Parts: sequence; structure tokens; C-alpha cells
Amino acid sequence: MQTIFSIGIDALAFGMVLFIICIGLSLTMGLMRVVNLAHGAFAMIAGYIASYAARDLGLGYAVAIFLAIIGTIVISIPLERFLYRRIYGSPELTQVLMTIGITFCVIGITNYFFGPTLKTIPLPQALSQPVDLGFRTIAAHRLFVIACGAVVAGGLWYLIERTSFGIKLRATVDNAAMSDALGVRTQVVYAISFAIAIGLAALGGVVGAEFLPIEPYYALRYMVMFLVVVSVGGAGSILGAVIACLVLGLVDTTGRYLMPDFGNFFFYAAVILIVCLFPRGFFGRAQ
Amino acid sequence: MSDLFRVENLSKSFGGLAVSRDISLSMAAGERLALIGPNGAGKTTFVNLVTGQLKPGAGRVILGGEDVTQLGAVRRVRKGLVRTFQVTRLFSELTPEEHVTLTVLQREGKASRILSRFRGNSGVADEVHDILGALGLLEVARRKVGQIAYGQQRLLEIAIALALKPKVLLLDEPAAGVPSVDTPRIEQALERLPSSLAVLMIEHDMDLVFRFAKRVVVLAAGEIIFEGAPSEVAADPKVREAYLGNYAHARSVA
Amino acid sequence: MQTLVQTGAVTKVHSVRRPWLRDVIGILAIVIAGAVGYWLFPDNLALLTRIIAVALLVLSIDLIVGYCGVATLGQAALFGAGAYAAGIACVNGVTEPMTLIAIGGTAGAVAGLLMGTIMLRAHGLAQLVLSIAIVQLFHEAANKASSITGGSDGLAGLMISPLFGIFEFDLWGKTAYLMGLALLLLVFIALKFVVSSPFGMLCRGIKQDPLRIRAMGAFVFPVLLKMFVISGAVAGMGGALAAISTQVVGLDSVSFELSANALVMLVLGGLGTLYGALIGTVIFMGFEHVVSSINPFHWMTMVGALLIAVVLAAPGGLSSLVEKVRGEKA
Amino acid sequence: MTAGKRILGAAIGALLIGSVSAQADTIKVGIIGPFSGPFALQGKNFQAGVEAYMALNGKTAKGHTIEVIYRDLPAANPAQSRALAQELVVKEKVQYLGGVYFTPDAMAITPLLAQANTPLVIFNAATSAIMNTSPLVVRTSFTTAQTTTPLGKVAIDEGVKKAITIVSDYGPGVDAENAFKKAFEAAGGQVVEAIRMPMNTTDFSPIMQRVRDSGAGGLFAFLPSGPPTLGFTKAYNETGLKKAGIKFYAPGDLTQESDLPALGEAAEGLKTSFHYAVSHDSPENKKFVEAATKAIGGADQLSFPSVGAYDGMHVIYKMIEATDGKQDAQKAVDAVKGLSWTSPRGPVRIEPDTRHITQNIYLREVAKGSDGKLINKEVQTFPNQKDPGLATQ
Repeated sequence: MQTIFSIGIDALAFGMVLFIICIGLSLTMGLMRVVNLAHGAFAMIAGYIASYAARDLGLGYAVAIFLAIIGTIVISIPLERFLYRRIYGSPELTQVLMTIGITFCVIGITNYFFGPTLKTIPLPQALSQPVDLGFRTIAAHRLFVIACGAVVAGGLWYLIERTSFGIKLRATVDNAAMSDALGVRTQVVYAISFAIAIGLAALGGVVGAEFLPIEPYYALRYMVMFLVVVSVGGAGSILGAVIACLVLGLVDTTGRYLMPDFGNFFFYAAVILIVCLFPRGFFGRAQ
Repeated sequence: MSDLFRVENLSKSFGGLAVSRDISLSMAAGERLALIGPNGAGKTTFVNLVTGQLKPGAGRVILGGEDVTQLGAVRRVRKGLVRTFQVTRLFSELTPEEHVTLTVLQREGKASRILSRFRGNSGVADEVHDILGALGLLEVARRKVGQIAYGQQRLLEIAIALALKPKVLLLDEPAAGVPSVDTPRIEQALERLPSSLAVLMIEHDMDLVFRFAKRVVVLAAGEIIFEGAPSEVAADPKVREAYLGNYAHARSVA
Repeated sequence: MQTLVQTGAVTKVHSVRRPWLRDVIGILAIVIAGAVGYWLFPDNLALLTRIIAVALLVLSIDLIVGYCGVATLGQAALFGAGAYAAGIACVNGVTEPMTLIAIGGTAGAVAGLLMGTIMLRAHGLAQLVLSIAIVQLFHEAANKASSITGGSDGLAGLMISPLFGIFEFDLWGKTAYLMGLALLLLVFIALKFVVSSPFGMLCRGIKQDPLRIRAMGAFVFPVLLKMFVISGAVAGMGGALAAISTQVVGLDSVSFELSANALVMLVLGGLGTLYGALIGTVIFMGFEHVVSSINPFHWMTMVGALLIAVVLAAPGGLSSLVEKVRGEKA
Repeated sequence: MTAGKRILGAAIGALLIGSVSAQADTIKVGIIGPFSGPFALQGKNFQAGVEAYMALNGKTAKGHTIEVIYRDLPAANPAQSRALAQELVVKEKVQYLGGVYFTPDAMAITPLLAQANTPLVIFNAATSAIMNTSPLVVRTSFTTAQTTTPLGKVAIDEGVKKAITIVSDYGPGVDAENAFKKAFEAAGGQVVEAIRMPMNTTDFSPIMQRVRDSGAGGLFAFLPSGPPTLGFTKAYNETGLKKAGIKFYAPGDLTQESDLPALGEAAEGLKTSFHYAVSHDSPENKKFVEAATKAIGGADQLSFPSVGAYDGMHVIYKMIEATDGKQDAQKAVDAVKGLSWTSPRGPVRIEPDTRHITQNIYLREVAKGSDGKLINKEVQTFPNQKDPGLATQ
């Protein structure tokens, strides 16, 4: 029983990290129909900013997170304006080409300016201590990540389902031309959604750095995992993404505990099974 | 049973919404039937059920005495149950000639051959020429479909269907969206359809329906509310009621 | 507008009337490019051979993505199946190069059958993820079965007999290059026949509208599966060529990275023409080689910039640029 | 944009240098390594080692000017490796090949050496078997078995009777597992469980849970240096294994110096065995570290591949001196068989029969250095270790 709880809490923490990073990608792919393979690159940029702020400038963790999110969004604005806008509505493979290109550039430039070493984001004292849960000790940071995931999921749900921006967003997704005619400024809606997605990537990159360490190759190293999570959840669905992250986190963690030698087999076999059972993902929008 | 084609008690609902209720219908070889009804009456759903794109909740589809309800869409086509699409579904990068050639090759079971040339068979080429000629599409035979007029695309839909040598042909609004100058060509094509063929046509253009069909079936809210001669349609109270919600249609019926 | 369509139509009719002429010119162009490569870069034949092997992989992706509309990020599973089959056969005493190519092709075809059977169950994004999962499983399997495959250390010690008993696979790589070039030509010509056969036309139809194809009375699944097998054979031969010319098979030949790179090359060159696959491979790998030789440390930025530039200048791929220029001339 | 310009500038610069120095009396050395991509740090260390050697010992050997040509091989890719080696030999006319980070890449080059009449000096690739594939290979790095074996005895000495091994599931990982098991059991210990985890594992908590459940008193781990080591050492601490007194042993890949700042205090106290620590206290090493730091552009990036490259260049210089600039691979290799010298890592020797390097293996403990930065502090020396992998064959 203790072991089950123990695995469960690990799975939850890992799943939540995946969720925070991937939900942004899920939104861009599901709502904006852009296959943004550079999503991980933005998470990485945020990690570098946070690392610089917290380690080299000695700023607090919260300030570092804030700066990272703002900084990454600022960096993404010209990219959105000059590159991404060209590929809204393009065939997926053209988008893949463009966003892989952006990823390569980000990796190359990061490597050039910051070098290939690992960068860390020092945690505040409160988060770096182990917490005794009774059945085991766990790093406080993991609990923090779980909390972040819950807040992000709730916040996004509220934003999309309960605010006027959410209404405009859903209308634009359903029929951009019609929304335009109804006076929704779709360009603005797209730009804001893009910024939100990037901001989430940034948040995930920073709080997930303990799991996925920040280094230049980050942008490509975890791309497959992000893509798999988004597809299994169903692009554009918050609930789907949550479930996918939890299920895949659980499968991954359990597999690595029970059969570490065949962890990957376990994981990808589960992915194949899930995809065959739910061809649109858990909660995918009909195409 | 001398009926070539028959549906019995066909029903289908999406969630709680019944889109087809207990539809029964039969057609003899060579018959010309028109299926009309207001928007949302379930006409296209009916075609989808008959051709196998949708699985019915209940009921049977019988073709030439054989129950084809359990067969998939492809097998039904091969048995001679062929449709056209309300919104043309054509390959914009291919030419009309290529469309029809592919169809003829498929009918002859040669379409998935790798070791032969697409245009290598002169027998096929002659047949394609004939079909395109019959529908007046020869002059655009080698243009990409994306570049030909919409009316010609509609004719091509019919050409593809004919190339399959169907027994029963379901035409889903063959004249929809066609500029009025081009409708005579569609009408002409319809008149020239092989006389042995049973044709069911969905159409809004009542002039066309009157000239084409010997029998009319009216569908409303997934149910057959009238079946009879075209001349009787307008006078039927149920039909009038069904159409009254829609002024434009009511006028065209009257 | 009317005249525009008219002139367009006239040129189209011309090109349609003599499609074989275009292909003959295209194939001649490949021969010439191959010969030019041989004379111009006699010291880089190993690189050119590697480009040919990857070109076969990219061609095989074009068959699936460009002609059938099935997206895949796992094609290296088929390439790797061919490479490992040839490598394992070679280590076990089958050293004749042509036989090894045939073995690679067969293994690729079998792997293609398997992959197609699984992948064709899904569509769109889900299909893409299936392809990723499959290549990862292949990779894992090759890593685990290290007693047969050499695992991450690679399958080394391939001793290839001379081609026709005369031409050695040596340091200078002339034999490997010329054999690869001949293989590429044969495959290309064969594929030109495949895509212009009724089967090829059927695939193009399926890519645009599978529902329409069903309404024409043709089954979609077996047609696509057949293409997967053909594609697997082509990729497998590419893998075997890589194994023969390198004499080592590494796990990279069944990696997601190779699959993704190859797809990028295809999109770069342009989908659905076969020429695009070749152009994309040569440009991408050539460019990468040049910039990484000039600056081994920071060339990745330049490759990224190239990809972005191509999307901005020629969203349909480089081969669409060629078409555009031709169109303007006409 | 400035990055683009700088790169362009560097590119043009490289072209110019290349064309100027391509004269008759220069001897070219081709270095293949991962200079970009996920292992870029290791490639940079190759370059730093090479440049440090040339800065300290001059750019000439017996009057011959030496020119180094770098070729990038970002990840294990034998086909590309062979193509690069062929280009270097045939087109660039290099007389010596060096570098090579991954085993399969080395395997792809060795069949070419005899025809190319070119020796290959391996700066890193650490599988024993490479040495048997060609008589023209010399290696100045280490093998995993070589660095791991002393740990078996160390664990027993520290009172560990039962151990669990956890390795990344690939060649070197399996080598490490076998080497540790052999040494540990020879010394009287028992390996209770052997886990091989996939390379791409990012969350190690479940594995640590497994360690706890196994009842082992010691944990032997092997992971390739880089990002995963961070999560691994963190998980060891956070799951309370360290507190529970379960001892941690690993080869030095896990605590390479360039990762230490990232590992942070979590790494303090970890014991690893390796052939080189940047903190090694000797005059040779002081000079080396100073020069290599200058070459790499920051002390925090310096790591073990640099010393493999440094000594590799030493071997190549000796080869050039022995052949006086003539291309004669066999003579060059013969000349360095039995060569011994004092490397920054300590006394080393090229074994005549295996052509692999014999060297001291050090047990080190991660600790704070005099300046407060984390270092691998040498606590015990196992002198003159040969490669047990080759010795048994």
C-alpha cells in the first residue's frame, strides 16, 4: 500500500510537470491549429532567464518565475509577428518545417551565448527541503509542482469557459471568418492565445527544471514526449491533457518501478494501445 | 418481388434526435424517383444510410433481392448502389479524364495494379472517352478539376457514377449551386441516363423535379409524409404544412 | 481571368501529353547530377553515398506522406529494419552486396506491413504518434537485443565481398557510390512507374478524399497497406546500402531523430513529386555538411535559418520553386 | 542578428585560415567529435584539450607545423562518422585521426585505417572491443570497466555487503554493471538486483523506491554524463536514501566537473571513481587546467574529455616526431607502444599489446574546494590500472 501511494505521488508530480508544459502546446495545436514544435524551445528560454535571474542576479524564485514568463513572452512577440503569422492556416508539414527551423536556431544561439552546460534554478529554502508525508518523504518542490498544475488547469478552464475572452477564443476557433464578421479581432485573439501558450511553456520550463534540466538541447530532447502527451490527450482539450498527463505519468512511473528494464516498452505499448482505443485522444475535438 | 431496390423501416438517430424514422421505399428498374423535403428533413442522411456511409439503427436495405444492410459502403458500390455528392467531392489536382479512368479501372478490378500504365488500356480509354463525351466534358477532359466550372464538376460527379455501371443511382442535388445558364446541361445529362437504371434524385429545383421524376417522395423531419405523382404534391396538406415554415420553398412548391 | 485559365490549360495539356518526356529528362538529370558529384567531389564519395541512402529513405516517406497523405515520424523503423537485416545477414556469412540489398528490401517491406497495419488504424495526429511509438519500440528492441544487433555499440565487423567479385568496398568508396547511384536510379524509375500506375493514381485519390474513393467502390486500407510495403522495401534498401557502405549499423538508423530529419528534408524539397525528395535530401545534407565543416560548433543556427527561409520563400518546398520558375517562363 | 554575424565572421575566418595554412610542410590532424547537439559540451572539451596542448607545447613537432581540422558528429552515427573520416583522409589529406566520442563511430572508422595508412587516437570512446578491430588504434581515455573495477573493493571496505546496480541501458552501462558485479563479488559482496533503465529516463523516484525495497546497503550507478545525472542524484537525496545510509558508488561520469554546479549540494559526499579529476594536485595539471580553461572559455565547462584529448595530442605529437612527418601509420603506432609520461591526470603508459592507456584510478568525493566551489576531491589512488576488459580477452 505504501508503495502504491509512493508511486502515485511520484506519478502525480511528474504528470503535472508534463501538464504545465504541454497544455500550452495543446492549446496552440488544438485551438490555433499550429503544430508548434518550438514549444519546448520557449520553455527552455524561460529556464535560462530564470536561471540567470535567480543564480546570477540573486533574485528570489518567485521573481525569477515572473521574469521568465514575461521575458519569454516578450521574446516570442516578434517571432509571432514575423514568423508564426505566416504559417497560420498552412499545411501542418509546412508548420513543422518552420517551427523545427526556429528550434534549431534557438538551440544554436543558446549554445553560442550560454554554452552547453546545465543551468540550474536555485530553489528557495522552503521548496528544497524534504517533506515527510507519513508514508515517505518527498521534496517540497514536488508538492509545489502539483499545486501549480492544479492552479493552471483551474485557471485555464475558467478563462476559456467563463470569460468573454474565452467566448471570443472559442468562436474564433470554430469559425474565424464568421468571428471576424461579428467584430471579434481574430488577430488579437490569436496573439493573446499565443502569448498565453508561451507563458505556460515558460512556467512549465521553470518549475519543471528539476525534472527536465535546462540545457541547449532541451528544445529537441523532450519534443517527442510533449507531442505524445498532447496527442494522447487530444489537442485543445484541457481535461484531456490533464488525464493524458496523469495516465502517462502513471504508466511511466509504474513501468519504471515494476519493470525498469522495459520501461520504454511499457510506455510506448501503452501509447499505442491508448491511441488505438481513442483515435482522437481522450477528449479530442472532431476534425 | 420485382423491386430492384428496397429499403424497409430504416431508422437512425443521433443522440436523442431521430433523423430517419421508419422509412420504407422501393424502386423498380428504370424508375425515376425524386426525394424532396425542406432543409434538415434528413434527405442526405437517407442517402448516407442507403449507401452505407452511416450505419442504421434499425431497418434493412435490399438490392436485387439481396440484403446489403450489413455490407460496407465499398461493397454496396460494387453491387451497383452508387451515389453522387451534394457538395462535389472531386480531386482538385486530377483531371476529369483521370477521374473517370480511375473509376472504370476500379470497376474492372484493375485500379490497384502497379505493373500497368494508367493510360495503357485502349478499351478503358475508349469507354472513358464515351462517358466524357456523353456528358459534354471532352473539352475539359485534361484540365485539373480545380480549374473547371462548377457545373462541369457536377457533370463529372455524374460521369464518375455512370462509369461504375450502377443499377441504382442516388443523385444528391445534382444541380445545387449550378448557375442557371448551366442547368440545362445537367438536365440534358439526366435525360440521357441509361433507361434500365433506377434513379433516385434529391433536388430542390421543383421544375427539374417535375420534368424528371414520375414519382415523388416527400421527407420531413426524417419521415415520409407523401408519396405519389408530382402533380399531386403541391395539393397535399401535409406537404404544405411541412413547407410552410419556409416561405421560399412554399412558393416554389406552389 | 478567362485567358489566364486558358493559357494555363494549354501548357498543362502539353505536359500531360508527353509525361514520359518529363520523366526522361528528370532521370537524365539524376544521372548527370550523380556523374557531376562523382567528378566534382571524388574525395567525398562516402558523404555522397550517405546522401543516397538517406535519399532512399526520404523517397520512401514521400510515397506515404506525399502520395497517400499519411503522416509519419517513424519511417526510420523501416530503414533500420533493412539496415539491421542486411548487417545481421552479413555477419552471419551472407556477404554478396546485391543479396544484402535484397535482404534489406525484404526486411523493410515486412516491417512496412507491420507498421502499416498498426498505423492505418488511426488518423491525423494520433497516426503521427503511433509512428513515433513504433519507431521507439523498434529502437528499444534493437538496443535490448544487443547479442544480435550489437546494441548501442553498433553492429560492427561487416565484411562485404567485392561487387560482382571484382569491385571492392574500400576507403575511397567508388564502388559503394556507384552501386548506390545505380540503386537509386533503378528505384526512382520503378517508383515513377508505381506512382503513374492506376495504383499510384488511386493513392493520390485517397490522399485527397478517402470517402470519395470508397464511393468509387475501392477499399482504402489494402491500397495504403500495399504502399506501406513498397515504401518499406525502398527504405529497407536504403538501410542496407547504408550498412554496406559503412560496414557498421548503429542505433541511429532506427531513431526518431533520423525519421524527423528525413521528413524535414522531404518537406523542404516538396511533397508528392519524388523529385522533391531528392532535391530536399541533397540540399539539406549538402548544406549541413558545408556549414558544419566551416563551423563545427554553431552550424545548427544556419540550418534552422535555411528551413525558416524556405518556408517564407517557398512554402510548398523547393521543388515548387522550380515549378514556379518554369511556370513564369511558360 | 549579432549571433548570425559572428557565426558568419567565424566561418569566413575559418575559411581564410584554412586556405593560408594549407602549405606543403604542414601535417594535418583530423578531430571528429560532438561539437554541437546534445553532447556539445564533450566536444568542446576535446577542442579545449587539443588547444591546451598546442598552447603549451607549440604548434610544431620536430619542425613540422601541425594543423587541426575539426569535424562535427553530434550524436552516434556510424555512417556519418565514416563519411567524415573518409573526407578527412582522402580530401583533407590528414595523416592522423583523433577524437571520437561514441563507440559505434569508432567502429565505423577502424576498417578504413589500414588503407588510409592513418592511425586513430581515440580521445574518449570507451568500449574495450574497439582496440581489437584494428592494430592502428591507440586510446588515451579509459574504459568503463577500468574506471569501475576499483569500486567493488571500495564498497566492501566501507562495509557494504549487498549492493544494487542501476545503469543506463546501453553498451557502457552494461559494461559498468558487469565490471562492478565482478569486482564486488570477487571481494565477497553480493549484487542483489541489477536494474537497467532506459536512456531517456527523466524521473528517477520510482527507481529509488525500488532501491529502498531491495534492502541493499549500497547503490552502484552508471549514467552517461549530462542532464539525467542531475535528476538521478537529486532523487537519491530527496527520496531519503542518503539519510537512510544507503551508500552511493559510481564511475566519475556521474559527477563530471561541468555538471557539479548544477548538481549542487545534493552531490556533496558522493563517491565516484575515475581516471581524472580537474582538481588533481600536480604541477602538470595546474598548467593544463589553466591552458584548457582559457581555451574553453570558462572553468565551469571543463571536464574529463579534455584530458583524453590533451594526452591524445601528446601521442600524436610523439608519432609525428617518430615518423618525421612521413605518413607511416604502423611506424607511428609502434613508436608510441610502451610510451609513458606524466599526464595531467598522473603517470600513464600506452600498453604495447593493447594500445590502451594504463593509468591511476582515483576514488574521489564531491566536496567544497578552497574557493567554495564543488570539486571531485581525490581520497584514494589505485595505481597503474589496466583495462580489465581487454586483459581478460
